[in-house]
Amino acid sequence: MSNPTLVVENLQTHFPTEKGIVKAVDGVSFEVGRGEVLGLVGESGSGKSITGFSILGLVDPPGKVVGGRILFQGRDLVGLPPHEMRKLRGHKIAMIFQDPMMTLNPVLSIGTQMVETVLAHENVSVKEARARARDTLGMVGIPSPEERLSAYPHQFSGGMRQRVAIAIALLHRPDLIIADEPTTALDVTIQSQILAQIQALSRDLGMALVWISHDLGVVAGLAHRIAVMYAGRVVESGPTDHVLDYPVHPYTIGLLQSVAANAPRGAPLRAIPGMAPSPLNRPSGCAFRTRCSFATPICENEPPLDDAGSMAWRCFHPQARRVA
Amino acid sequence: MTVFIIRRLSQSLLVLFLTSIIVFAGIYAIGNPIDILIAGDATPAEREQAIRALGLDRSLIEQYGTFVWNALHGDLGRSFVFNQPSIDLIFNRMPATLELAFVALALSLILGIPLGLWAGLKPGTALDETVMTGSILGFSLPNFWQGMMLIMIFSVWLGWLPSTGRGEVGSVLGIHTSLATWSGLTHLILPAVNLALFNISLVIRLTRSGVRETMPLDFVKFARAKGLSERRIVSVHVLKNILIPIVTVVGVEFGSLVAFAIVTETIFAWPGMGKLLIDSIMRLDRPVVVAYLLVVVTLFIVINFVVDLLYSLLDPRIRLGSAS
Amino acid sequence: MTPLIEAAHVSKRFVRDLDYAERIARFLGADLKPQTVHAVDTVDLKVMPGEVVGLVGESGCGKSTLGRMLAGIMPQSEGTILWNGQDRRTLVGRPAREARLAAQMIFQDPMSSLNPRKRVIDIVGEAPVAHGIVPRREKDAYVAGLMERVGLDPSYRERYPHQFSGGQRQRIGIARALAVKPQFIVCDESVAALDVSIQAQIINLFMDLRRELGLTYLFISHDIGVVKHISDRVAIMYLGRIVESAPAEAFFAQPNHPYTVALLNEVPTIANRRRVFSPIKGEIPSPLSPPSGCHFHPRCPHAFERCRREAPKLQEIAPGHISACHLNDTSSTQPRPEAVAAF
Amino acid sequence: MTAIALRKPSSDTLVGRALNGLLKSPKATIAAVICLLLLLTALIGPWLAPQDPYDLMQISIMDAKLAPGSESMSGGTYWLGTDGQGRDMLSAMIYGLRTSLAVGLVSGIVALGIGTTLGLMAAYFGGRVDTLIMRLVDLMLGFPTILVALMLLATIGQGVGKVMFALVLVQWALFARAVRSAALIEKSKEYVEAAACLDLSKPRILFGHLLPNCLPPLIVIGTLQVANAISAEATLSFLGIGLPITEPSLGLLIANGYEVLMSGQYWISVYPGLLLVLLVFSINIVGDRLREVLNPRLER
Repeated sequence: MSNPTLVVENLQTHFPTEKGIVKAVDGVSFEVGRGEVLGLVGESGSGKSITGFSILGLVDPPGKVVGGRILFQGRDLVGLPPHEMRKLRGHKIAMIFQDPMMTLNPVLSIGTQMVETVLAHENVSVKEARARARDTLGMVGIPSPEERLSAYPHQFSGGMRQRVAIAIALLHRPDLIIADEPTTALDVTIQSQILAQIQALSRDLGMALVWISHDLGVVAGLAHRIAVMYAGRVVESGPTDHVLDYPVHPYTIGLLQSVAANAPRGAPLRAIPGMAPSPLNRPSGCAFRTRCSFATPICENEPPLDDAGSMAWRCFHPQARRVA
Repeated sequence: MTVFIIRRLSQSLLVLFLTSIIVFAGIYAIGNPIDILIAGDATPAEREQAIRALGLDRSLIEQYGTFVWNALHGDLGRSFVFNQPSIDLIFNRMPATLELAFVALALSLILGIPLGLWAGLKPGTALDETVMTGSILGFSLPNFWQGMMLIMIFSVWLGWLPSTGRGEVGSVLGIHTSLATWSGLTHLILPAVNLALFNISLVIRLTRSGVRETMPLDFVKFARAKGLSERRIVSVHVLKNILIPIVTVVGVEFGSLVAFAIVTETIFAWPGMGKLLIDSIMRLDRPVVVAYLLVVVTLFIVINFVVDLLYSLLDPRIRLGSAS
Repeated sequence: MTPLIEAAHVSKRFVRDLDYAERIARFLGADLKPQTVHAVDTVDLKVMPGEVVGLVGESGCGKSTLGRMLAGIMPQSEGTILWNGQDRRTLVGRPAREARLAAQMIFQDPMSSLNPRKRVIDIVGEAPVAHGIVPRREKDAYVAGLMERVGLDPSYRERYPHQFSGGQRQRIGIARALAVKPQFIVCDESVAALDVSIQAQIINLFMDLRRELGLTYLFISHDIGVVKHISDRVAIMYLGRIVESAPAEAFFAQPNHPYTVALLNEVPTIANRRRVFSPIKGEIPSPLSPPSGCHFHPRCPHAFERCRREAPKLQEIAPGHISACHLNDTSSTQPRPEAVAAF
Repeated sequence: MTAIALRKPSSDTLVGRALNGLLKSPKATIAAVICLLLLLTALIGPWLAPQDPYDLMQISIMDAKLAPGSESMSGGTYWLGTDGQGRDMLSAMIYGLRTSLAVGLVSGIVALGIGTTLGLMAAYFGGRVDTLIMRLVDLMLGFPTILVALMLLATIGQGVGKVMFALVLVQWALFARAVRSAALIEKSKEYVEAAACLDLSKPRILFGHLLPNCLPPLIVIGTLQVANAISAEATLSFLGIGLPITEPSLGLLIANGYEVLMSGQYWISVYPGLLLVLLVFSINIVGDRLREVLNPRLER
């Protein structure tokens, strides 16, 4: 990619706790370009959400970005002063959260919550801001947007609230959107509506989209490229078809084999044995080696980043096999 | 909303009804009402006459009816000591008590909310620790002893402020208040501070725990992701949410202030209805006690009702009815 | 063959009457009515011995309520639940208790389904001892045996639930259900809260237990991939009603009901890359005021006049394949929904 | 798994969790030690006090209103001075502490017992029983406790038993409300459904499963209410409608010094007051810490 919107290089976000340092994100690298959708995939505790919050500088204390670079349109966001960061948030970089029931303030009207977002970044009249809010609500498929501006969140269904959150994210036509599992809490038919909306919007508006999810199916349908995270690292990344059809990293292979829909009906699933290591006490070297059937003593060393064409991985024993 | 008002209104009436029964039972059913309603030095003939006059020879239900009927007409008996209608006595003393309670309430909000916000936004710091320990001390100090110490320090030792009584009362916008004169003000300071201290602590704790519960919520993070300033997030998003519980508790606590004014008024010889109550209890002037009880209960019910209305106005989920 | 358990015309209504204040408000002219939710609306469902029935639906469709009634946690408002052909309510004494214990449930939330104040040994061992299935002095060995069977280290039996991971907690829940020797197990979204790699382990455990103990399952899930993998037969619910039921092969090969078709089309799968999502329109209606006639008609691309008026009945369209759609009565003039490629 | 191994075994039980939490905070540890010391002092008070302040043989009116450190007629030292009757303040305070603590603890524990039973009943039976109990609770909590106790005592008169009765009456509702709301939350959890599915008996579910999970808020409120009760009793006694003059608590001692406070004999009020504050403050600090550790969501 010649001029990617976002480049994340060896990002490290750590949480000092009483019991030791939790390395929630420990060496994450990826990039996204204009109009591109990157699927950031991982299981719970893999650090995918913390990665998203790190980009916006919204990691909860005591968590802190301790290493790496986050280049947004060529500018490093790590160490940017808070007021500079605030100017970017909601303006050039927007975020959509997981639980639509929790993301809107219950005691403020939708209009207030949208208008304040416009006014936070642009010096326009309240009237103009309201008009923009109304138009954006209409854009995400909310019927009679003018009336809905004076409604409160509890008057909306979960799917509608997520549309409102998306509309708020789109108010300033950002160049980058970070979406943190925005359809996980929704039903299948509603999820499908939101996905269709997002797909059309990202195509029409040409923004870069980082879609964080644990659901390989959602990412398969949406993303151009996929980055797979395990224990705070991206272990494999590449074009969607490559990662899903010819995965290289044993973890990706195991993950794909665990998906019930992928396996022959009724046959035992080829589950990954054991469970993800505690972030306080990860194995040295490759964190996956304790669950990996290909592991050898060399895996106790730090696996280097290898690549072939558009694929990249961190593994001493890259496989080449068709899964799906 | 209508349902809400009807429910609260009927509950209030129920409480009033129950209280009237309890008061009635207290004076008419337990013990000999003649001792309560007729001065001790009456002759047997006078007693006979009084029994008939008061209808004490009739059935309990009839007597209750008479009691309620008289009460509704403002007739709650005559004070033995002052030989005037007890309700007049109460109403004469009421402004002084209400003034004290209002000033104390204002003090607790003006000091309590900022201190609570301050502590809640910096949890775990020395400042938070100090404010919180101070607030525990605040509601550990027995009100009466604390009043004595205030007198000892500021009146006896330092001689800065008068120790007892109410100063001159001036008039502002037709309201008679001590706040209008210098002498009134100096007399008001110590009792008001004494009465407020407990509630300041309460408001601090409520605000702090509200802030601590609200800050980690998704909508606050989302507000940050929109690029709002921290100032707007705290003063609009967080404050409006925690104002709802604060208003409720403070409303109820106003009743508490009126009740605790009994102690403060006794110590500072403040001529309010609380001091009147204690004097009347000591002098066995029971009609005044009865009148006090009914007036105060009515006052509480009115306050609680107003608070409920305020609460429902603040919270759109109640104002507009819940969606789910 | 007698079904192991059968729901016959079973309904569950949740009624919320107006309280006194609301009645006064209505008297004053407010528009208030008692609210009735038909969580489950006249459902018939048979589960044969040894069968795994998958029950699929979106939130609020009543699938959990139906599962709870079959597990005996919740009484039905109407209809009968037959255990081995006998009305469960007519059973008394020992057979009644045996029937109650024979139907167990595995819950969704691996945290809240275990009592946080009890150790594993008591969580698993309390019921079998209380019911005299094992003597108290054999409790320890009995629990150890169950823990091994579900893949837990028996030396952890003195631990509390919070000391285990989500997957392990779900295994404890399974051991607790197995402890009273059930024949029928309701799994209510039992793997929904788990990560994919852990999900696979638990699904394998369910299938192993079925083979070894001859268990019968009602597998409730919103995850069609999981249901497809594990079920012999699939039933699909929409707003309190079963709209289609068929043997798994037929269900996924020739879905009949437009809702089933829409659902299967829209489930994101790994096989479907960079697809264009073409969702069905509309929200899931509130079960408080379901649409008239066929509940699905406002969202159905093929709806016609009759769908608004009349609720379609379930009818057999192929052996063992039933569906409730008026399209099945009309000739080929109506467009047929298209079957999907993904499943 | 490793995170699990790090836990101390004692933190599994409620008491262990509470103790661990207390010991982690130096402030709370000191407060807890003070509470224990004061309790011990109260228990062995009669052996500890220099004189029995209510044995008329041991006191002399000649010793009245002596300043702290004065020598008595009989040669001893009044470290904290004497009151208007010539009683040794230190001894009077030790006896007062006994009364205050006894009233606070007994009324708190009785209220806890009654409140818990009624609260559990309300949550468990629901319907009419619930409505009736909760209406009563609302009625009780709708009025400031001090007012209710004041009115009650003004009607029935003074006495240790009567004060305890009044304090129980104003406190039980708090416990009932807390237990009920905790039990309702617990009741909706799946482990209760699981217990029902396993056909366990209702008493077993109620007392074996529900009640243990409702304990944390009870422990916290219980602690704070003991402090509250001690404070309330002192206030009532100060107002002259609490304990009779023959069984003086700390509140009554303070009241005795009220008239002479202006004339400079501060010690008669100040020392018992300080002791009272120390007692109530320490209990509140412990209670506050327990709330943080056991973390039930409570107001204040």
